[in-house]
Amino acid sequence: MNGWTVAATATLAAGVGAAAWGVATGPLRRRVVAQNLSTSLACPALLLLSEGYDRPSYVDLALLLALLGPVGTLVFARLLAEDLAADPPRAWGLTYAVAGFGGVVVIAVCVAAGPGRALVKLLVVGALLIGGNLTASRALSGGFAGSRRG
Amino acid sequence: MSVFPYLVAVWVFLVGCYGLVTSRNLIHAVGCLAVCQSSTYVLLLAVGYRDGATAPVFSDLKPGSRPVVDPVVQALALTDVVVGATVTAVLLALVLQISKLHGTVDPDELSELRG
Amino acid sequence: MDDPLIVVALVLVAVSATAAVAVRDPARQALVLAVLGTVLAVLFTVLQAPDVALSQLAVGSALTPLLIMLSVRKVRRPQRKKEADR
Amino acid sequence: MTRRTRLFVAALGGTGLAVLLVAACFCLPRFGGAQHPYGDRVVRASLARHTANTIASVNFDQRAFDTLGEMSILFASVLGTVVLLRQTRDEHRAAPEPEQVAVPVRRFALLVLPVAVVTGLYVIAHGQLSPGGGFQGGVVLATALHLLYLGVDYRALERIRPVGFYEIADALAASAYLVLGLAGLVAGTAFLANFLPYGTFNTLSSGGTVPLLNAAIGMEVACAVVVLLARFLDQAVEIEKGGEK
Repeated sequence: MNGWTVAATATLAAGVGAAAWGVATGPLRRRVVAQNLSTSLACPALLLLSEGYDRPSYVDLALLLALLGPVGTLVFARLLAEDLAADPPRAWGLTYAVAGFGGVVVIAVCVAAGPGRALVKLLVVGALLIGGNLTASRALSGGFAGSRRG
Repeated sequence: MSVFPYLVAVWVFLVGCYGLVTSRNLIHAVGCLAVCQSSTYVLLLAVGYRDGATAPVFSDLKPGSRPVVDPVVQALALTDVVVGATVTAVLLALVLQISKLHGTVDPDELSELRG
Repeated sequence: MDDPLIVVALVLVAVSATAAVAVRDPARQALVLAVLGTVLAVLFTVLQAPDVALSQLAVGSALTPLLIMLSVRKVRRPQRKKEADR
Repeated sequence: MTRRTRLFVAALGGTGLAVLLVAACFCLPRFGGAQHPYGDRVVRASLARHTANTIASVNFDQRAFDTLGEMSILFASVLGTVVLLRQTRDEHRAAPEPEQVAVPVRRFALLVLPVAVVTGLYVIAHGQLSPGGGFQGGVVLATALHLLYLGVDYRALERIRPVGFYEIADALAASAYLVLGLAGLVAGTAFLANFLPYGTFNTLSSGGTVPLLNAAIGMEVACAVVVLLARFLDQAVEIEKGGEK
Protein backbone atom coordinates (compact mmCIF):
# COMPACT_ATOMS: atom_id res chain seq x y z
CA MET A 1 0.00 0.00 0.00
CA ASN A 2 1.11 3.57 -0.62
CA GLY A 3 -0.32 7.00 0.21
CA TRP A 4 -2.58 7.03 -2.85
CA THR A 5 -4.22 3.68 -2.12
CA VAL A 6 -4.63 4.60 1.56
CA ALA A 7 -6.47 7.77 0.47
CA ALA A 8 -8.58 5.72 -1.94
CA THR A 9 -9.44 3.24 0.83
CA ALA A 10 -10.51 6.09 3.11
CA THR A 11 -12.63 7.66 0.34
CA LEU A 12 -14.33 4.35 -0.36
CA ALA A 13 -14.93 3.39 3.27
CA ALA A 14 -16.14 6.78 4.47
CA GLY A 15 -17.55 8.44 1.35
CA VAL A 16 -18.99 5.66 -0.78
CA GLY A 17 -19.98 3.72 2.32
CA ALA A 18 -22.00 6.70 3.57
CA ALA A 19 -23.54 7.13 0.12
CA ALA A 20 -24.55 3.45 0.05
CA TRP A 21 -26.19 3.89 3.44
CA GLY A 22 -27.92 7.08 2.29
CA VAL A 23 -29.32 5.51 -0.86
CA ALA A 24 -30.77 2.53 1.01
CA THR A 25 -32.67 4.45 3.71
CA GLY A 26 -34.64 7.64 4.22
CA PRO A 27 -36.92 9.72 1.99
CA LEU A 28 -36.59 9.79 -1.79
CA ARG A 29 -34.91 13.22 -1.84
CA ARG A 30 -32.06 11.86 0.27
CA ARG A 31 -31.70 8.75 -1.85
CA VAL A 32 -31.28 10.57 -5.14
CA VAL A 33 -28.67 12.90 -3.65
CA ALA A 34 -26.81 9.89 -2.23
CA GLN A 35 -26.85 8.21 -5.65
CA ASN A 36 -25.39 11.33 -7.26
CA LEU A 37 -22.71 11.65 -4.58
CA SER A 38 -21.78 7.96 -4.85
CA THR A 39 -20.59 8.47 -8.42
CA SER A 40 -18.88 11.77 -7.68
CA LEU A 41 -17.00 10.12 -4.78
CA ALA A 42 -16.14 6.89 -6.61
CA CYS A 43 -14.60 8.88 -9.48
CA PRO A 44 -11.86 10.51 -7.34
CA ALA A 45 -11.30 7.12 -5.73
CA LEU A 46 -10.65 5.62 -9.18
CA LEU A 47 -8.21 8.45 -9.98
CA LEU A 48 -6.37 7.79 -6.71
CA LEU A 49 -6.25 4.07 -7.51
CA SER A 50 -4.86 4.74 -10.98
CA GLU A 51 -2.07 6.77 -9.41
CA GLY A 52 -1.58 4.27 -6.58
CA TYR A 53 -1.19 1.31 -8.93
CA ASP A 54 1.02 3.41 -11.23
CA ARG A 55 -1.18 2.55 -14.22
CA PRO A 56 -2.10 5.65 -16.30
CA SER A 57 -4.46 3.56 -18.44
CA TYR A 58 -6.82 3.17 -15.45
CA VAL A 59 -7.70 6.88 -15.88
CA ASP A 60 -10.15 5.75 -18.59
CA LEU A 61 -12.32 4.31 -15.81
CA ALA A 62 -12.54 7.66 -14.04
CA LEU A 63 -13.23 9.36 -17.38
CA LEU A 64 -16.14 7.04 -18.10
CA LEU A 65 -17.57 7.39 -14.60
CA ALA A 66 -17.28 11.20 -14.70
CA LEU A 67 -19.08 11.10 -18.04
CA LEU A 68 -21.84 8.56 -17.33
CA GLY A 69 -22.41 9.07 -13.60
CA PRO A 70 -24.25 12.39 -14.09
CA VAL A 71 -26.15 10.83 -17.02
CA GLY A 72 -27.44 8.17 -14.62
CA THR A 73 -28.51 10.85 -12.16
CA LEU A 74 -30.26 12.70 -15.00
CA VAL A 75 -32.24 9.51 -15.68
CA PHE A 76 -33.59 9.58 -12.14
CA ALA A 77 -34.11 13.35 -12.16
CA ARG A 78 -36.07 13.04 -15.38
CA LEU A 79 -38.22 10.01 -14.59
CA LEU A 80 -38.83 10.81 -10.92
CA ALA A 81 -39.49 14.51 -11.62
CA GLU A 82 -43.07 14.37 -10.32
CA ASP A 83 -42.12 12.69 -7.05
CA LEU A 84 -39.17 15.03 -6.57
CA ALA A 85 -41.20 18.17 -7.36
CA ALA A 86 -43.31 17.54 -4.25
CA ASP A 87 -40.26 17.20 -2.02
CA PRO A 88 -37.15 18.61 -3.71
CA PRO A 89 -33.69 17.71 -2.38
CA ARG A 90 -31.77 20.42 -0.57
CA ALA A 91 -28.21 19.33 -0.04
CA TRP A 92 -26.12 22.02 -1.69
CA GLY A 93 -23.59 22.18 1.18
CA LEU A 94 -22.80 18.48 0.83
CA THR A 95 -22.74 18.70 -2.98
CA TYR A 96 -20.23 21.57 -2.93
CA ALA A 97 -18.10 19.76 -0.34
CA VAL A 98 -17.93 16.63 -2.55
CA ALA A 99 -17.24 18.72 -5.65
CA GLY A 100 -14.42 20.46 -3.75
CA PHE A 101 -13.01 17.10 -2.68
CA GLY A 102 -13.08 15.94 -6.31
CA GLY A 103 -11.24 19.12 -7.32
CA VAL A 104 -8.55 18.59 -4.69
CA VAL A 105 -8.00 14.99 -5.81
CA VAL A 106 -7.82 15.99 -9.48
CA ILE A 107 -5.25 18.71 -8.69
CA ALA A 108 -3.16 16.29 -6.59
CA VAL A 109 -3.18 13.66 -9.33
CA CYS A 110 -2.38 16.31 -11.95
CA VAL A 111 0.64 17.48 -9.94
CA ALA A 112 1.84 13.89 -9.64
CA ALA A 113 1.33 13.24 -13.37
CA GLY A 114 3.24 16.31 -14.55
CA PRO A 115 2.72 18.03 -17.91
CA GLY A 116 1.87 15.97 -20.98
CA ARG A 117 -1.03 14.25 -22.66
CA ALA A 118 -2.04 12.52 -19.43
CA LEU A 119 -2.55 15.95 -17.84
CA VAL A 120 -5.07 16.97 -20.52
CA LYS A 121 -7.08 13.82 -19.91
CA LEU A 122 -7.02 14.40 -16.16
CA LEU A 123 -8.22 17.98 -16.60
CA VAL A 124 -11.08 16.77 -18.82
CA VAL A 125 -12.01 14.24 -16.12
CA GLY A 126 -11.93 16.98 -13.49
CA ALA A 127 -14.11 19.36 -15.54
CA LEU A 128 -16.64 16.60 -16.31
CA LEU A 129 -16.64 15.44 -12.70
CA ILE A 130 -17.31 18.82 -11.09
CA GLY A 131 -19.57 20.15 -13.86
CA GLY A 132 -21.52 16.90 -13.99
CA ASN A 133 -21.95 16.72 -10.24
CA LEU A 134 -23.27 20.30 -9.97
CA THR A 135 -25.52 19.99 -13.04
CA ALA A 136 -26.96 16.70 -11.83
CA SER A 137 -27.74 18.28 -8.44
CA ARG A 138 -29.38 21.18 -10.24
CA ALA A 139 -31.45 18.72 -12.30
CA LEU A 140 -32.54 16.91 -9.14
CA SER A 141 -33.78 20.08 -7.44
CA GLY A 142 -36.27 21.13 -10.09
CA GLY A 143 -34.42 20.74 -13.37
CA PHE A 144 -37.46 19.24 -15.06
CA ALA A 145 -40.95 20.68 -15.09
CA GLY A 146 -42.35 17.22 -14.39
CA SER A 147 -44.87 17.08 -17.22
CA ARG A 148 -47.11 14.04 -17.56
CA ARG A 149 -45.10 12.63 -20.38
CA GLY A 150 -42.47 13.65 -22.91
CA MET B 1 -8.72 -13.63 3.81
CA SER B 2 -8.11 -16.64 1.58
CA VAL B 3 -11.85 -17.46 1.20
CA PHE B 4 -13.52 -14.14 2.13
CA PRO B 5 -14.09 -12.99 -1.49
CA TYR B 6 -15.70 -16.32 -2.36
CA LEU B 7 -17.96 -16.06 0.67
CA VAL B 8 -19.01 -12.55 -0.40
CA ALA B 9 -19.94 -13.95 -3.82
CA VAL B 10 -21.99 -16.71 -2.15
CA TRP B 11 -23.71 -14.14 0.09
CA VAL B 12 -24.60 -11.88 -2.84
CA PHE B 13 -25.98 -14.85 -4.78
CA LEU B 14 -28.08 -16.13 -1.87
CA VAL B 15 -29.40 -12.69 -0.98
CA GLY B 16 -30.45 -12.21 -4.61
CA CYS B 17 -32.23 -15.58 -4.55
CA TYR B 18 -34.01 -14.61 -1.33
CA GLY B 19 -35.20 -11.41 -3.01
CA LEU B 20 -36.44 -13.37 -6.03
CA VAL B 21 -38.48 -15.75 -3.88
CA THR B 22 -40.05 -13.12 -1.64
CA SER B 23 -40.54 -10.38 -4.25
CA ARG B 24 -44.03 -8.91 -4.62
CA ASN B 25 -43.23 -7.00 -7.80
CA LEU B 26 -41.84 -8.51 -10.97
CA ILE B 27 -39.70 -5.44 -11.76
CA HIS B 28 -38.14 -5.82 -8.32
CA ALA B 29 -37.58 -9.52 -9.07
CA VAL B 30 -35.69 -8.63 -12.27
CA GLY B 31 -33.51 -6.31 -10.18
CA CYS B 32 -32.81 -9.18 -7.77
CA LEU B 33 -31.80 -11.35 -10.71
CA ALA B 34 -29.29 -8.65 -11.69
CA VAL B 35 -27.88 -8.91 -8.16
CA CYS B 36 -27.53 -12.71 -8.59
CA GLN B 37 -25.73 -12.15 -11.89
CA SER B 38 -23.22 -9.79 -10.29
CA SER B 39 -22.23 -12.50 -7.80
CA THR B 40 -20.85 -14.57 -10.67
CA TYR B 41 -18.56 -11.71 -11.72
CA VAL B 42 -17.25 -11.37 -8.17
CA LEU B 43 -16.55 -15.13 -8.02
CA LEU B 44 -14.85 -15.27 -11.44
CA LEU B 45 -12.58 -12.30 -10.79
CA ALA B 46 -11.74 -13.53 -7.29
CA VAL B 47 -10.59 -16.85 -8.79
CA GLY B 48 -8.35 -15.02 -11.26
CA TYR B 49 -6.72 -12.65 -8.76
CA ARG B 50 -3.03 -12.93 -7.89
CA ASP B 51 -1.43 -11.17 -4.91
CA GLY B 52 0.51 -8.04 -5.81
CA ALA B 53 -0.24 -8.40 -9.52
CA THR B 54 -1.59 -5.86 -11.98
CA ALA B 55 -3.86 -5.97 -15.02
CA PRO B 56 -2.54 -7.82 -18.11
CA VAL B 57 -2.81 -4.68 -20.24
CA PHE B 58 0.55 -3.78 -21.72
CA SER B 59 -0.13 -0.39 -23.28
CA ASP B 60 1.57 1.36 -20.33
CA LEU B 61 3.54 -1.56 -18.88
CA LYS B 62 6.66 -3.37 -20.01
CA PRO B 63 5.77 -7.06 -20.51
CA GLY B 64 7.33 -9.18 -17.78
CA SER B 65 8.13 -6.28 -15.46
CA ARG B 66 5.27 -7.04 -13.02
CA PRO B 67 3.19 -10.17 -12.34
CA VAL B 68 -0.25 -10.05 -13.95
CA VAL B 69 -3.66 -11.49 -13.01
CA ASP B 70 -5.53 -14.12 -15.04
CA PRO B 71 -7.06 -12.58 -18.19
CA VAL B 72 -9.28 -15.55 -19.09
CA VAL B 73 -11.82 -15.00 -16.30
CA GLN B 74 -11.85 -11.28 -17.05
CA ALA B 75 -12.76 -11.95 -20.68
CA LEU B 76 -15.59 -14.20 -19.52
CA ALA B 77 -16.97 -11.62 -17.08
CA LEU B 78 -16.55 -8.71 -19.49
CA THR B 79 -18.80 -10.04 -22.23
CA ASP B 80 -21.34 -11.30 -19.74
CA VAL B 81 -21.79 -7.88 -18.12
CA VAL B 82 -23.06 -6.36 -21.37
CA VAL B 83 -25.00 -9.42 -22.55
CA GLY B 84 -26.56 -9.74 -19.08
CA ALA B 85 -27.91 -6.21 -19.38
CA THR B 86 -29.68 -7.03 -22.63
CA VAL B 87 -31.12 -10.19 -21.09
CA THR B 88 -32.43 -7.99 -18.27
CA ALA B 89 -34.09 -5.93 -21.00
CA VAL B 90 -35.86 -9.01 -22.39
CA LEU B 91 -37.13 -9.88 -18.91
CA LEU B 92 -38.39 -6.34 -18.40
CA ALA B 93 -40.15 -6.56 -21.77
CA LEU B 94 -41.87 -9.73 -20.55
CA VAL B 95 -42.90 -7.91 -17.37
CA LEU B 96 -44.40 -5.10 -19.44
CA GLN B 97 -46.39 -7.66 -21.45
CA ILE B 98 -47.68 -9.27 -18.25
CA SER B 99 -48.67 -5.89 -16.87
CA LYS B 100 -50.55 -5.09 -20.08
CA LEU B 101 -52.38 -8.44 -20.14
CA HIS B 102 -53.24 -8.76 -16.46
CA GLY B 103 -52.99 -5.23 -15.10
CA THR B 104 -50.71 -6.30 -12.25
CA VAL B 105 -47.06 -7.15 -11.69
CA ASP B 106 -47.51 -8.93 -8.35
CA PRO B 107 -46.63 -12.63 -8.84
CA ASP B 108 -49.04 -13.68 -6.07
CA GLU B 109 -51.98 -11.91 -7.70
CA LEU B 110 -50.98 -13.44 -11.01
CA SER B 111 -51.13 -16.99 -9.66
CA GLU B 112 -54.57 -16.19 -8.17
CA LEU B 113 -55.72 -15.08 -11.62
CA ARG B 114 -54.79 -18.46 -13.04
CA GLY B 115 -56.91 -20.14 -10.37
CA MET C 1 -0.45 -6.17 -0.85
CA ASP C 2 -3.67 -4.19 -0.94
CA ASP C 3 -5.70 -6.36 1.39
CA PRO C 4 -7.56 -3.59 3.28
CA LEU C 5 -8.64 -2.03 -0.02
CA ILE C 6 -10.03 -5.35 -1.30
CA VAL C 7 -11.84 -5.99 1.98
CA VAL C 8 -13.45 -2.52 1.93
CA ALA C 9 -14.60 -2.97 -1.66
CA LEU C 10 -15.98 -6.45 -0.94
CA VAL C 11 -17.88 -5.24 2.12
CA LEU C 12 -19.34 -2.34 0.12
CA VAL C 13 -20.53 -4.78 -2.57
CA ALA C 14 -22.10 -7.10 0.01
CA VAL C 15 -23.85 -4.19 1.76
CA SER C 16 -25.24 -2.59 -1.40
CA ALA C 17 -26.36 -5.96 -2.80
CA THR C 18 -28.26 -6.62 0.42
CA ALA C 19 -29.78 -3.15 0.25
CA ALA C 20 -30.78 -3.66 -3.40
CA VAL C 21 -32.79 -6.70 -2.36
CA ALA C 22 -34.21 -5.18 0.82
CA VAL C 23 -35.53 -2.03 -0.90
CA ARG C 24 -38.88 -3.20 -2.27
CA ASP C 25 -40.06 -0.24 -4.36
CA PRO C 26 -38.67 -0.74 -7.90
CA ALA C 27 -37.86 2.95 -8.46
CA ARG C 28 -35.88 3.13 -5.23
CA GLN C 29 -34.32 -0.25 -5.99
CA ALA C 30 -33.07 1.19 -9.28
CA LEU C 31 -31.24 3.88 -7.28
CA VAL C 32 -29.57 1.22 -5.13
CA LEU C 33 -28.73 -0.85 -8.22
CA ALA C 34 -27.00 2.19 -9.73
CA VAL C 35 -24.87 2.49 -6.59
CA LEU C 36 -24.24 -1.29 -6.65
CA GLY C 37 -23.00 -0.94 -10.24
CA THR C 38 -20.55 1.79 -9.23
CA VAL C 39 -19.32 -0.17 -6.21
CA LEU C 40 -18.87 -3.31 -8.33
CA ALA C 41 -16.81 -1.30 -10.81
CA VAL C 42 -14.56 -0.15 -7.96
CA LEU C 43 -14.20 -3.75 -6.75
CA PHE C 44 -13.25 -4.90 -10.26
CA THR C 45 -10.64 -2.14 -10.44
CA VAL C 46 -9.22 -3.26 -7.11
CA LEU C 47 -9.13 -6.86 -8.39
CA GLN C 48 -7.10 -5.52 -11.35
CA ALA C 49 -9.78 -6.04 -13.98
CA PRO C 50 -10.14 -2.59 -15.60
CA ASP C 51 -11.87 -4.00 -18.69
CA VAL C 52 -14.64 -5.57 -16.64
CA ALA C 53 -14.89 -2.42 -14.54
CA LEU C 54 -15.38 -0.34 -17.70
CA SER C 55 -18.10 -2.73 -18.83
CA GLN C 56 -19.82 -2.51 -15.48
CA LEU C 57 -19.61 1.30 -15.44
CA ALA C 58 -21.01 1.60 -18.94
CA VAL C 59 -23.93 -0.72 -18.17
CA GLY C 60 -24.60 -0.05 -14.51
CA SER C 61 -24.41 3.71 -14.31
CA ALA C 62 -26.95 4.70 -16.96
CA LEU C 63 -28.29 1.83 -19.06
CA THR C 64 -29.79 -0.48 -16.40
CA PRO C 65 -31.35 2.40 -14.41
CA LEU C 66 -32.86 3.79 -17.60
CA LEU C 67 -34.38 0.41 -18.54
CA ILE C 68 -35.84 -0.14 -15.07
CA MET C 69 -37.16 3.40 -14.70
CA LEU C 70 -38.84 3.28 -18.13
CA SER C 71 -40.51 -0.03 -17.16
CA VAL C 72 -41.65 1.47 -13.85
CA ARG C 73 -43.11 4.44 -15.70
CA LYS C 74 -44.97 2.21 -18.14
CA VAL C 75 -46.36 -0.05 -15.40
CA ARG C 76 -47.41 2.88 -13.23
CA ARG C 77 -49.08 4.91 -15.96
CA PRO C 78 -52.41 3.08 -16.41
CA GLN C 79 -53.00 3.35 -12.66
CA ARG C 80 -52.27 7.04 -12.68
CA LYS C 81 -54.65 7.56 -15.59
CA LYS C 82 -57.42 5.84 -13.68
CA GLU C 83 -56.83 8.15 -10.74
CA ALA C 84 -56.96 11.18 -13.03
CA ASP C 85 -60.25 10.00 -14.53
CA ARG C 86 -61.90 9.70 -11.15
CA MET D 1 -49.06 -23.86 -3.56
CA THR D 2 -49.68 -21.19 -0.94
CA ARG D 3 -47.20 -18.48 -0.19
CA ARG D 4 -46.17 -20.08 3.08
CA THR D 5 -45.37 -23.52 1.70
CA ARG D 6 -43.50 -21.91 -1.15
CA LEU D 7 -41.38 -19.88 1.27
CA PHE D 8 -40.77 -23.02 3.35
CA VAL D 9 -39.56 -24.97 0.33
CA ALA D 10 -37.37 -22.05 -0.74
CA ALA D 11 -35.87 -21.75 2.76
CA LEU D 12 -35.09 -25.47 2.79
CA GLY D 13 -33.47 -25.39 -0.64
CA GLY D 14 -31.66 -22.13 0.11
CA THR D 15 -30.12 -23.53 3.31
CA GLY D 16 -28.93 -26.63 1.49
CA LEU D 17 -27.48 -24.54 -1.32
CA ALA D 18 -25.77 -22.21 1.15
CA VAL D 19 -24.10 -25.13 2.96
CA LEU D 20 -22.91 -26.66 -0.30
CA LEU D 21 -21.61 -23.35 -1.69
CA VAL D 22 -19.72 -22.47 1.49
CA ALA D 23 -18.20 -25.96 1.55
CA ALA D 24 -17.19 -25.49 -2.09
CA CYS D 25 -15.52 -22.16 -1.27
CA PHE D 26 -13.03 -23.93 1.00
CA CYS D 27 -12.08 -26.28 -1.85
CA LEU D 28 -11.36 -23.48 -4.35
CA PRO D 29 -7.76 -22.40 -4.98
CA ARG D 30 -6.61 -19.86 -2.39
CA PHE D 31 -7.60 -16.23 -3.17
CA GLY D 32 -4.58 -14.44 -4.60
CA GLY D 33 -2.63 -17.63 -5.23
CA ALA D 34 0.22 -17.72 -7.74
CA GLN D 35 -1.07 -20.73 -9.76
CA HIS D 36 -2.72 -19.50 -12.99
CA PRO D 37 -1.68 -21.95 -15.72
CA TYR D 38 -4.20 -20.72 -18.30
CA GLY D 39 -3.53 -17.07 -17.54
CA ASP D 40 0.22 -17.43 -18.07
CA ARG D 41 -0.26 -19.22 -21.39
CA VAL D 42 -2.81 -16.66 -22.60
CA VAL D 43 -0.49 -13.77 -21.79
CA ARG D 44 2.35 -15.44 -23.71
CA ALA D 45 0.11 -16.12 -26.72
CA SER D 46 -1.25 -12.59 -26.69
CA LEU D 47 2.23 -11.04 -26.63
CA ALA D 48 3.28 -13.37 -29.46
CA ARG D 49 0.39 -11.95 -31.50
CA HIS D 50 1.34 -8.32 -30.71
CA THR D 51 -1.89 -7.55 -28.85
CA ALA D 52 -1.20 -5.26 -25.89
CA ASN D 53 -4.54 -5.80 -24.18
CA THR D 54 -4.55 -9.48 -23.28
CA ILE D 55 -8.28 -9.46 -22.55
CA ALA D 56 -9.05 -8.21 -26.07
CA SER D 57 -6.81 -10.95 -27.42
CA VAL D 58 -8.78 -13.57 -25.47
CA ASN D 59 -12.12 -12.15 -26.58
CA PHE D 60 -11.43 -11.51 -30.25
CA ASP D 61 -8.65 -13.93 -31.10
CA GLN D 62 -8.01 -16.87 -28.80
CA ARG D 63 -11.66 -17.36 -27.84
CA ALA D 64 -13.34 -15.48 -30.69
CA PHE D 65 -15.79 -18.33 -31.20
CA ASP D 66 -17.03 -17.84 -27.65
CA THR D 67 -17.64 -14.17 -28.39
CA LEU D 68 -19.65 -15.21 -31.44
CA GLY D 69 -21.92 -17.07 -29.04
CA GLU D 70 -22.23 -14.06 -26.74
CA MET D 71 -23.02 -11.88 -29.73
CA SER D 72 -25.80 -14.22 -30.84
CA ILE D 73 -27.33 -14.03 -27.35
CA LEU D 74 -27.20 -10.25 -27.66
CA PHE D 75 -28.81 -10.39 -31.09
CA ALA D 76 -31.48 -12.83 -29.94
CA SER D 77 -32.37 -10.73 -26.91
CA VAL D 78 -32.79 -7.63 -29.09
CA LEU D 79 -35.00 -9.66 -31.42
CA GLY D 80 -37.04 -10.90 -28.46
CA THR D 81 -37.52 -7.41 -27.07
CA VAL D 82 -38.55 -6.02 -30.44
CA VAL D 83 -41.17 -8.78 -30.83
CA LEU D 84 -42.44 -8.48 -27.26
CA LEU D 85 -42.75 -4.70 -27.25
CA ARG D 86 -44.30 -4.14 -30.67
CA GLN D 87 -47.37 -1.94 -30.93
CA THR D 88 -50.49 -4.11 -30.70
CA ARG D 89 -53.84 -3.50 -32.37
CA ASP D 90 -55.55 -2.13 -29.26
CA GLU D 91 -52.90 0.52 -28.70
CA HIS D 92 -52.28 3.89 -30.30
CA ARG D 93 -49.44 6.35 -30.40
CA ALA D 94 -49.81 9.66 -28.61
CA ALA D 95 -47.39 12.40 -29.63
CA PRO D 96 -45.10 13.22 -26.70
CA GLU D 97 -45.41 16.69 -25.25
CA PRO D 98 -42.34 18.91 -25.21
CA GLU D 99 -40.49 18.83 -21.92
CA GLN D 100 -39.36 21.94 -20.09
CA VAL D 101 -35.76 21.42 -19.05
CA ALA D 102 -33.82 23.90 -16.95
CA VAL D 103 -31.32 25.79 -19.11
CA PRO D 104 -28.08 24.64 -17.37
CA VAL D 105 -29.18 21.00 -17.59
CA ARG D 106 -29.98 21.32 -21.29
CA ARG D 107 -26.65 23.05 -21.98
CA PHE D 108 -24.78 20.38 -20.05
CA ALA D 109 -26.48 17.58 -21.98
CA LEU D 110 -25.76 19.17 -25.36
CA LEU D 111 -22.14 19.81 -24.32
CA VAL D 112 -21.50 16.33 -22.96
CA LEU D 113 -23.18 14.55 -25.90
CA PRO D 114 -20.29 15.05 -28.38
CA VAL D 115 -17.72 14.35 -25.63
CA ALA D 116 -19.49 11.07 -24.84
CA VAL D 117 -19.64 10.07 -28.51
CA VAL D 118 -15.91 10.75 -28.92
CA THR D 119 -15.15 8.84 -25.71
CA GLY D 120 -17.21 5.89 -26.95
CA LEU D 121 -15.32 5.82 -30.24
CA TYR D 122 -12.02 6.18 -28.36
CA VAL D 123 -12.86 3.26 -26.08
CA ILE D 124 -13.74 1.07 -29.10
CA ALA D 125 -10.72 2.11 -31.16
CA HIS D 126 -8.21 1.49 -28.34
CA GLY D 127 -9.77 -1.84 -27.36
CA GLN D 128 -6.71 -3.85 -28.32
CA LEU D 129 -4.31 -1.51 -26.48
CA SER D 130 -5.76 -0.08 -23.26
CA PRO D 131 -8.76 -1.19 -21.15
CA GLY D 132 -11.90 -0.99 -23.27
CA GLY D 133 -13.25 -2.50 -26.45
CA GLY D 134 -16.37 -2.98 -28.48
CA PHE D 135 -18.62 -4.07 -25.65
CA GLN D 136 -17.90 -1.09 -23.41
CA GLY D 137 -17.58 1.56 -26.09
CA GLY D 138 -20.77 0.43 -27.81
CA VAL D 139 -22.78 0.96 -24.64
CA VAL D 140 -21.20 4.40 -24.13
CA LEU D 141 -22.08 5.42 -27.70
CA ALA D 142 -25.70 4.33 -27.31
CA THR D 143 -26.02 6.00 -23.92
CA ALA D 144 -24.59 9.20 -25.36
CA LEU D 145 -27.38 9.42 -27.93
CA HIS D 146 -29.99 9.17 -25.19
CA LEU D 147 -28.64 12.32 -23.57
CA LEU D 148 -30.93 13.99 -26.09
CA TYR D 149 -33.94 12.38 -24.45
CA LEU D 150 -32.69 13.20 -20.96
CA GLY D 151 -31.54 16.74 -21.64
CA VAL D 152 -33.90 17.95 -24.36
CA ASP D 153 -36.96 15.81 -25.11
CA TYR D 154 -38.11 12.70 -26.89
CA ARG D 155 -38.89 14.44 -30.17
CA ALA D 156 -35.29 15.65 -30.46
CA LEU D 157 -34.06 12.08 -30.00
CA GLU D 158 -36.49 10.71 -32.57
CA ARG D 159 -35.25 13.17 -35.16
CA ILE D 160 -31.67 11.82 -35.12
CA ARG D 161 -32.54 8.19 -34.45
CA PRO D 162 -34.25 6.37 -37.31
CA VAL D 163 -34.76 2.99 -35.59
CA GLY D 164 -34.95 1.08 -38.89
CA PHE D 165 -31.45 2.24 -39.76
CA TYR D 166 -30.09 0.97 -36.44
CA GLU D 167 -31.85 -2.37 -36.87
CA ILE D 168 -30.19 -2.85 -40.26
CA ALA D 169 -26.82 -1.73 -38.88
CA ASP D 170 -27.21 -4.21 -36.03
CA ALA D 171 -27.73 -7.08 -38.48
CA LEU D 172 -24.87 -5.84 -40.67
CA ALA D 173 -22.48 -5.75 -37.73
CA ALA D 174 -23.47 -9.27 -36.69
CA SER D 175 -22.86 -10.56 -40.21
CA ALA D 176 -19.59 -8.62 -40.43
CA TYR D 177 -18.33 -10.67 -37.49
CA LEU D 178 -19.33 -13.88 -39.28
CA VAL D 179 -17.80 -12.76 -42.57
CA LEU D 180 -14.51 -11.96 -40.82
CA GLY D 181 -14.62 -15.46 -39.36
CA LEU D 182 -15.27 -17.01 -42.77
CA ALA D 183 -12.48 -14.91 -44.27
CA GLY D 184 -10.15 -16.99 -42.11
CA LEU D 185 -11.38 -20.11 -43.92
CA VAL D 186 -10.87 -18.44 -47.30
CA ALA D 187 -7.33 -17.45 -46.30
CA GLY D 188 -6.60 -21.13 -45.72
CA THR D 189 -6.64 -21.22 -41.89
CA ALA D 190 -9.53 -21.94 -39.51
CA PHE D 191 -12.85 -20.22 -38.77
CA LEU D 192 -12.21 -16.97 -36.81
CA ALA D 193 -8.45 -17.53 -36.92
CA ASN D 194 -6.19 -14.49 -36.79
CA PHE D 195 -5.00 -14.52 -40.42
CA LEU D 196 -3.88 -10.89 -40.88
CA PRO D 197 -0.32 -9.66 -40.22
CA TYR D 198 0.10 -8.83 -36.53
CA GLY D 199 1.59 -5.34 -37.03
CA THR D 200 3.75 -3.35 -34.59
CA PHE D 201 3.17 -3.96 -30.88
CA ASN D 202 1.17 -1.24 -29.09
CA THR D 203 -0.09 0.63 -32.17
CA LEU D 204 -3.70 1.06 -33.32
CA SER D 205 -3.32 -1.41 -36.19
CA SER D 206 -1.67 -4.18 -34.15
CA GLY D 207 -3.24 -7.53 -33.41
CA GLY D 208 -4.32 -8.73 -36.86
CA THR D 209 -8.09 -9.31 -36.93
CA VAL D 210 -8.58 -8.16 -33.33
CA PRO D 211 -9.32 -4.48 -34.17
CA LEU D 212 -11.73 -5.49 -36.95
CA LEU D 213 -13.73 -7.94 -34.83
CA ASN D 214 -13.62 -5.39 -32.03
CA ALA D 215 -15.12 -2.73 -34.30
CA ALA D 216 -17.84 -5.12 -35.48
CA ILE D 217 -18.79 -5.87 -31.88
CA GLY D 218 -18.74 -2.16 -31.03
CA MET D 219 -21.19 -1.39 -33.84
CA GLU D 220 -23.33 -4.39 -32.92
CA VAL D 221 -23.58 -3.44 -29.24
CA ALA D 222 -24.23 0.25 -29.94
CA CYS D 223 -27.03 -0.50 -32.42
CA ALA D 224 -28.49 -3.24 -30.20
CA VAL D 225 -28.71 -0.94 -27.19
CA VAL D 226 -30.23 1.88 -29.27
CA VAL D 227 -32.91 -0.47 -30.64
CA LEU D 228 -33.62 -1.89 -27.17
CA LEU D 229 -33.98 1.53 -25.59
CA ALA D 230 -36.08 2.73 -28.53
CA ARG D 231 -38.63 -0.02 -27.81
CA PHE D 232 -38.73 0.81 -24.11
CA LEU D 233 -39.00 4.56 -24.77
CA ASP D 234 -41.82 3.94 -27.25
CA GLN D 235 -43.69 1.98 -24.59
CA ALA D 236 -43.05 4.43 -21.78
CA VAL D 237 -43.56 7.68 -23.69
CA GLU D 238 -45.67 7.18 -26.79
CA ILE D 239 -47.75 4.01 -26.86
CA GLU D 240 -51.00 4.11 -24.90
CA LYS D 241 -53.80 1.66 -24.43
CA GLY D 242 -57.00 2.21 -26.41
CA GLY D 243 -57.89 2.15 -30.10
CA GLU D 244 -57.03 4.66 -32.76
CA LYS D 245 -58.48 8.05 -31.91
